[in-house]
Amino acid sequence: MSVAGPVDVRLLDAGFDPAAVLTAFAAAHPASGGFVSFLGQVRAGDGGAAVEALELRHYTPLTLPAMQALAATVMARWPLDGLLAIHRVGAMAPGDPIVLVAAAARHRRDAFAAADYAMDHLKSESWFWKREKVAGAWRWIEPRAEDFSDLARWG
Amino acid sequence: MSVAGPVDVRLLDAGFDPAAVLTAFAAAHPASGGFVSFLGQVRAGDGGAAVEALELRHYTPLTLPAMQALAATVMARWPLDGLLAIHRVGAMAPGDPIVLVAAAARHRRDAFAAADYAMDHLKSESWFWKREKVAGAWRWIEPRAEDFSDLARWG
Amino acid sequence: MALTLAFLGRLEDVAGAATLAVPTLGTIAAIIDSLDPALALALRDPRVKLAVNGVLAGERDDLALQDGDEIAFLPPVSGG
Amino acid sequence: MALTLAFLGRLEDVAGAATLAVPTLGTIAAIIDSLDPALALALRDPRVKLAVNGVLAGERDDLALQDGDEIAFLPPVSGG
Repeated sequence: MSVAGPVDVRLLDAGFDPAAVLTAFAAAHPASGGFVSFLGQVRAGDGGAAVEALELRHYTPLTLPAMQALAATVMARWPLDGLLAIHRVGAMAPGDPIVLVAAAARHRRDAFAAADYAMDHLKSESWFWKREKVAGAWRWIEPRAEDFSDLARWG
Repeated sequence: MSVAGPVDVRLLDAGFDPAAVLTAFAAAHPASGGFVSFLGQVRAGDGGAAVEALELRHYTPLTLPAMQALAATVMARWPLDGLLAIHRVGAMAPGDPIVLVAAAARHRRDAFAAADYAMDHLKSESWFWKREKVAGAWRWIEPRAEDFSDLARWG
Repeated sequence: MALTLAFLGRLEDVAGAATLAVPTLGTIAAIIDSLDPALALALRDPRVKLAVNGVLAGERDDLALQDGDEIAFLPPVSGG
Repeated sequence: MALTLAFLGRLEDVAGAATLAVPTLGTIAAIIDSLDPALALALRDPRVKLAVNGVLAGERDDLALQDGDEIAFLPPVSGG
């Protein structure tokens, strides 16, 4: 899977291979010494709380444009060589990748901060709605207070 | 490349495939929702400062045991499902992976903090000595002031 | 002609459909009043945001609407 | 019998070798004094740490040394 330019933002309705994407991302930025990535995958869950399936919905006119705007903000805030943000929509099973964010930078701290910031904002400000199937029943996931406190860290 | 238990620390004298390692790491921790990784690779460098080769030396009685002790500290400090730390030694070329750290956790913030902490300590406190070949001449790399200020963040 | 209402997230369950075609009443308030009371209540949750033709709308009750517009009701997000 | 001195990082360049066998003098200070002055100076850099038989040594001049011991001189690290 090739990487498109310094900023690569994608909304995918089918599965993807995070390892292949990261390999391509690292290869696309040979001048970068450090790559920080976050991968979110569907949690297997425990016993009675086992997640059988997860679905993410989006709103076409808003979701991808907002991700692109977030990526532009991140690129402007830290000196990065590249930024990658891939988000799944649709139905997923435990173990499936949901989101992959990666930042390439000369300096490690910039890559960590950029990936961290991007994830905080993807989690709490992006146009996704998530529902999980547990014990045969679907339930919509509400935003967590933690997501807002994570966001508040960035001022 | 399989992953050995919750804590997997390796010192390698030959190249490795970060993507394959991360795939195995994610698969080994199905209950984790979030994975943060840092990959450091040999920078290509620019023009006259182009790095032709890099060598990392270690001291066998200290280097791997100290990495294992660091991993134990990180596991004790954050609620993680798994921690991976792989460090190359020997001769490397531009583009080669040098270090890979990955943390698996239920909660994203724990994975970010753990990987960040592990890298700060690997950079500034681990028993590695690095030299680079630039314009045909080898030079030893001195620690950077930045490495110590990064470390001071953790109190 | 008519307006299209789009219900995101859990609002789709309340509405019983992802989209709904309604007559072109002049304001959002009038449209919401014309709906099933349970749905109207859910749409009036102050956390629900609106987009008209894909653009977030700041004020909700006094937008001027035209035939063919799509009004999306966006409950709090829960992504990633 | 003798002691082995191990020189890490740039100290290897100064010493001209990764390891050096030296007679078992009683203390680190005596051993360093017996070496080439340029090497002795580099080893006395306060940032250089010592390990004896793979264990970091806090005090540098008054260690009791025995035949077969390995003394490693560790300059500031620069890893990752």
